Amino acid sequence: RKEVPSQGVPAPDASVMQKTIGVSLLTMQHQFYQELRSGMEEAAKPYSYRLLIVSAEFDPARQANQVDDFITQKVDAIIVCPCDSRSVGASIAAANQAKIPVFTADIASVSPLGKVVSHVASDNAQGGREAAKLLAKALGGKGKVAILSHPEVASVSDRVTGFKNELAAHTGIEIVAELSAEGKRDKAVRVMEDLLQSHPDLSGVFAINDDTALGALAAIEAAGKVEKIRIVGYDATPEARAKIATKAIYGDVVQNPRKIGELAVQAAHDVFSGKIPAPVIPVEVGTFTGDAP
Amino acid sequence: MTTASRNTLLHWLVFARMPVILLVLVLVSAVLTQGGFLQTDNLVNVLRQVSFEGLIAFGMTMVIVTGGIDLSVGSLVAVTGVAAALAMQAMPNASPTIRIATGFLCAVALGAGTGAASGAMIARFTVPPFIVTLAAMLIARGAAFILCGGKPVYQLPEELMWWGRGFVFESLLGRLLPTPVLVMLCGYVVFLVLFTRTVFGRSVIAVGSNAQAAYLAGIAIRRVTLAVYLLTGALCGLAGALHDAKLMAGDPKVGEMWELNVIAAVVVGGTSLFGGRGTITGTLVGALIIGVLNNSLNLLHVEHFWQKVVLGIVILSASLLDAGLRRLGAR
Amino acid sequence: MTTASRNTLLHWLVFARMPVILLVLVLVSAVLTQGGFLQTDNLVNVLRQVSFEGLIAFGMTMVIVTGGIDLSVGSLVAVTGVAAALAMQAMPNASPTIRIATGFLCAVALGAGTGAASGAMIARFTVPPFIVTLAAMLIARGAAFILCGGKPVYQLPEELMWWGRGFVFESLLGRLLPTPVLVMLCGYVVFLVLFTRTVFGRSVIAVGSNAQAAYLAGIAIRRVTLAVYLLTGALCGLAGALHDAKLMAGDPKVGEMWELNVIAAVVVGGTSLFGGRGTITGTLVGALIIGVLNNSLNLLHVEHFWQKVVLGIVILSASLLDAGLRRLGAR
Amino acid sequence: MREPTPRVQFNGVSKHYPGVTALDGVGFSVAPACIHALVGENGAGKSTLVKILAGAVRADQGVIRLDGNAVEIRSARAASAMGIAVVHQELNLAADLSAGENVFLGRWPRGPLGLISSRKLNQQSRDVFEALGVRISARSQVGELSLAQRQMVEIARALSLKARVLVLDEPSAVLMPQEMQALFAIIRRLATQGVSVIYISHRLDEVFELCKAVTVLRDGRHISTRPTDQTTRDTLIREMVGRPIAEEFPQRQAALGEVVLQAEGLSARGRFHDVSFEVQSGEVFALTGLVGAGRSSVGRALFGALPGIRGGLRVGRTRGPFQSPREAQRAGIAYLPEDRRLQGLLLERPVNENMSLAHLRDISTAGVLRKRIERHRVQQAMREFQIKAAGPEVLAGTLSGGNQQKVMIARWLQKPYRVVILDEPTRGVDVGAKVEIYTIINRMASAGAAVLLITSELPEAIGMADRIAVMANGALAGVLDNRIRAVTQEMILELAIANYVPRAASAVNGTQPR
Ligand SMILES: Nc1ncnc2c1ncn2[C@@H]1O[C@H](COP(=O)(O)OP(=O)(O)OP(=O)(O)O)[C@@H](O)[C@H]1O
Ligand SMILES: Nc1ncnc2c1ncn2[C@@H]1O[C@H](COP(=O)(O)OP(=O)(O)OP(=O)(O)O)[C@@H](O)[C@H]1O
Ligand SMILES: [Mg+2]
Ligand SMILES: [Mg+2]
Repeated sequence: RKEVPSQGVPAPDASVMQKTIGVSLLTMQHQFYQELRSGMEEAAKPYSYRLLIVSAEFDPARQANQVDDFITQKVDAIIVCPCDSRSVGASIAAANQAKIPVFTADIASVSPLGKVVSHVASDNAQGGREAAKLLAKALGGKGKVAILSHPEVASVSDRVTGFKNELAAHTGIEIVAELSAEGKRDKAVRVMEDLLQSHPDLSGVFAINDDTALGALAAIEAAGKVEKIRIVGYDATPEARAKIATKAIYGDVVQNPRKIGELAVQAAHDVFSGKIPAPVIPVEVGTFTGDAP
Repeated sequence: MTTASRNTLLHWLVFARMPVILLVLVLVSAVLTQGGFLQTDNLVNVLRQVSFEGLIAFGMTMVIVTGGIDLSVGSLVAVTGVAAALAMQAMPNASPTIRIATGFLCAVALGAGTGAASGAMIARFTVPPFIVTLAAMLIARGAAFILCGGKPVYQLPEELMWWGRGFVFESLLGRLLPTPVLVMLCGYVVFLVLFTRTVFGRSVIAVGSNAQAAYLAGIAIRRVTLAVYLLTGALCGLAGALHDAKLMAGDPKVGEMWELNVIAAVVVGGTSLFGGRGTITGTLVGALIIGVLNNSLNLLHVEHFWQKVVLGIVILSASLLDAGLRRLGAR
Repeated sequence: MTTASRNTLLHWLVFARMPVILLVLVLVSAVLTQGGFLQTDNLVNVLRQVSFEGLIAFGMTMVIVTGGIDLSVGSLVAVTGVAAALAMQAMPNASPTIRIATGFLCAVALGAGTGAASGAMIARFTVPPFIVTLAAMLIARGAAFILCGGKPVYQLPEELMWWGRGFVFESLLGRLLPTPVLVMLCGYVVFLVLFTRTVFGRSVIAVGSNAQAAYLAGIAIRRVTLAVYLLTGALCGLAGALHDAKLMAGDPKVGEMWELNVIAAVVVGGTSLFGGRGTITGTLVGALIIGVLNNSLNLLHVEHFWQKVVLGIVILSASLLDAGLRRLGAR
Repeated sequence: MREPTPRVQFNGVSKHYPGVTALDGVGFSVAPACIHALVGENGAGKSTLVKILAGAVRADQGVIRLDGNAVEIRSARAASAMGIAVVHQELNLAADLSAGENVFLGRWPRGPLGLISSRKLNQQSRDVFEALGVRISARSQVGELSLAQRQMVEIARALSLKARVLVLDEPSAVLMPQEMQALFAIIRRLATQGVSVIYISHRLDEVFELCKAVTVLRDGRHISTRPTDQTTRDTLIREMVGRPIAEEFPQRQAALGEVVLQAEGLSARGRFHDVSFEVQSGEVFALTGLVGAGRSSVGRALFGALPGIRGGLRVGRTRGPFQSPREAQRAGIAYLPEDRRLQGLLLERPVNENMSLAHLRDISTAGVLRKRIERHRVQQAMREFQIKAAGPEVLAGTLSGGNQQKVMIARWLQKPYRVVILDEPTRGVDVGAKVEIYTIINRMASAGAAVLLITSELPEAIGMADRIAVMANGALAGVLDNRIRAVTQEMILELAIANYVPRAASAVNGTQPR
């Protein structure tokens, strides 16, 4: 059991045998991952790869089981959106041992265990910095802001870190609160309601995803403070875009989940056809403010 | 102090121990937040936050008094909310009033229907309530996502917003009485009367206290059991529609962990999980205690991970205090 | 068929109804997956997946038989796992065996300690178990995150991996008996003996069937109550350390919703939430039923949202079947 | 026309349980306006018959006719619709509701708007209680009533139903003569109003005093039905048991030793106060008194099962009061509680577990049970007490009432104790088994135990005890020396009642609204 896992890339196989790819998502409840999934499905179609898509719903234990399932089923490749960048390592190592190539999407593995063929993601830290820039612009460089976070999720931690780092450069802006809304809309309403009480002079909110942003907006609208508080969200779902169009939300950081999904499958395809994909495949993040580009 | 007056005070303390605990919490919160907690705005806010789970907790009280449990409430809020939103979306040309009414009706009917189905399974086939409602929880949550394809349903009639965020008699009272709070208070009164003053309420207690005795006395225990789940389901539907109004969207993700919060409110309010014993007022107080706690933790910006710890410790202390006072009374 | 032999068959069916239901599930899965389910690899896999929650479920059975409940198990797995990982990390220069032993010891001691604290509160101050363990669940989860600063602890001794992913007697048996499965089976035997053959087990049942009667028969009901929570906590610690070995990291996020799964396994296994009735073997079967279900849903690539629905429906059908067979037997 | 149509007619009624035939083709009839006794050994099938009539259990075979019409009684609801009211042997009360609410369980009187009217409820239940001559506040929680008080609530419920057929399954097992007389008066009045009453009791005196006809069941079969004036006590016993019974209260050699149980000024708030007595080794000391007088509370207090006890207590050399039953048991006290279902049995567990419960340590080594020893002991006890059950694995809840009581007694008699407290030990036990129990009590006393016999059955106290203490209002009203069997029922009642009237309201209705 101590044998060093090989690179995990099997010999090129040009036969028309149908390939199966196992996918373990972080969650399927969020639209980001629903989009990411559609991207994968679209990319798999031309090659008629079979995708086995399951979701760990934030539980690293369940994700480990799902990867075990894939290994038992002898899939040809595994794509993981890790629940955690550290504890996913052992599962990757197990797949390595079974000589199944592993790819990560959205969240990277930083564990010393296991080798990943490539990692496809938009840079969450950069996304956080973009969010900070947006908010700073919206506030004209000064004001009090709150972060609605979800610290249990690794990608969110990265976003928040990026956000804070960038905001440190804007000395006029002060972060007065950081509370968790667990990425959920109903929870976000409540937390925002409470924040409005403790900080009547709040002028900006960074919400780590659009569910959080829309929940915060519901509370802000109810308090009649839409004019006074700028919200920056993340992901730009259609619903958020509609709110950005009415200026209720100032802007969003845009990832391209579809693209991430497509590229992940593409990387697997590369391996199947004997190519070696780049170890890191970045996907640009952008911003969306509804203004004409 | 004379013994008699001390005894009276003690009795009063024991009798009113839950409100007293609530009061202590309120005072501590007020001091820690330097009065911020006590501002009218914030008190209104707490009430509004409590109103959804509080409403459901009244039904849950009855379920628990019969000796049952309902784990499906959170999922029911989600699926009824989605259904209501879809219904409202499905008729974009009807008058807003009709759309809203249809939405509420759909939600309540779906909630009541699901509750009745669970209740029937529990009452008729004696499957444990835990299992039936766990299954209902899974099915309803799945259905919520399937119904809307995983995407929240938005673009609802503007007039709906009043139900979730508006205030009753705003011109008269100002922003004092949020609509959901009024709904919850109405629910409180209705369930208080239902539970304490009607044959149905008394039958609920009898069933939970001694089902055999109730049966032998000719009480239709199956019908009573079915009814409590039906009522709870209907309340979930109402809460689901109201929650749509609050978010202005039907979101299949809402309501996660609500079952635990609701049950906690009921149990903190003094209802026994073994059935037979419980009060609607206790549940209201229990819901308020949990609401006040959550609110002041946020007001104080307690760190997320610490919030859990503090919440746990406070719940525990409140229960220990409760147990202590009860014991004092039993002396 | 003669009446007698039909009756024997019926009795056997009723007596062994849980295994029968499991068997039906297995057969259906085998057919639907065209035998894929029945491959040795997959069966081993199912067992391994079941082993963690199964282990805890044995303790939970005792808790539930006393009429209690333990909501804190999932969080306890997390916090003990983190603690074990930190302990192992804290002594990088010690021999791996010592590091691993210390890790396991820490986890089990922490789990047992927390369990004992909850148990003491329940037994001594008669606070409802639901409340105490809900608080423990919150506190333990918060503590897990605080202990490790929110980031999983990794870089554990390599030798640890065998405990989570290795196989026992691999040279002899091949990859047939995963280490955690062996641990679970040992747990099964120990708890089976404890529950059915010892004074302690009898006392647990007595406390759950009629606490007052047990008390009046001179049984130390407080000590018994405390002990069942302590044992369950210790099992959580064991599971937490094993889980570290599986992930090669102590992750504060693991174990969410485990309490529901564990309780479901116990209840599906025929233990009554009202206490007094339950079996360890039933729990094992219950855990397997839920494990088989989850596995075959994945093998069949049932869509995520539909999985919940199907899971709910199958749990419900199994319970209805169970209730039906029980009724047949009661005739 | 010789006889009117029977009010109730059983015809070939049978009921089988796995391993037991509870009823085997039972047939007899009960005339209108007749008080009809139903007697038989423990497990003879009396309660099963009652449950069938009450709609709680379905018969396997047979027909029941009411006023000549064959009826099918599908549920308890249906039974009450047909005018059948039943007091079951085991209490069926909702402990979380008040006494009044239990009297009108499911039939709560309503006021305007269809809401329950507590005023009417309390008024009407007070009337029923008054007619029964019991002092129970309509508002007190049933969970806080003493056993006999609960029994009265149950009876009150049946009486308030205004039924055509009233069935009473051992209503008198915990009642004192005074309460019994009040009950009898009501029953007689109802009979003159045309109600048929089926009355089950193991006290044959009552049968002759109250009933016009008597039916004997044995092993689920009908043995005989006769007018009471055409049979005798001995005939009945022979028909019930299959053999005559020698002597109701067996003799014992009194060899009193040192004082082993000494209570000095024991008090428990709201239950009893300033109770002092001594019991010597080898002595049977009876404790009696009216309903709610506090007898059972004294027993519980001695056994460490009642918190907040003040005063002095000594058992042998050990000083009390004890903090828990465990401690009391260690000091050498055995205790048989009065309410077997609430305080004694694990109804959903087999007989053997129930029997071993108090002595798990004695049948185990290092905490592991020696099942062989257990089985041996249990089988022996089942034989000795003639417990009628298919085997030691049978659930205790399925035994007949009297057999459950025997299981309870067997639990505590597996080894010698210094002090034995027996609260209503013969409650629901048939005449044959009673003698067995008395013999055992005597044997324990002869072996040096101090026996505290708490009982409502005055003949039992007089026939068994060396001294009889009478409680009233939570205090000892007096102790009568009975060593020459000179105490009469009147002497006891005088003590019990003399102190009863003046302070009644406060102590007896311990749970008056504040
Ligand atoms: N639910 C049941 N399951 C199995 N056996 C039962 C059940 N109910 C009663 N029996 C059996 O039926 C027989 C008759 O019981 P029943 O209660 O009618 O006796 P009884 O005449 O009322 O006796 P007692 O004087 O002791 O109350 C007993 O052997 C009893 O064990
Ligand atoms: N759990 C309780 N809580 C409050 N009061 C109680 C409780 N149990 C008994 N009492 C009250 O204490 C008094 C004495 O009860 P106890 O059971 O000792 O009487 P008893 O003499 O044995 O009467 P009985 O013949 O009715 O059994 C009664 O008035 C009763 O109402
Ligand atoms: Mg009987
Ligand atoms: Mg008594």
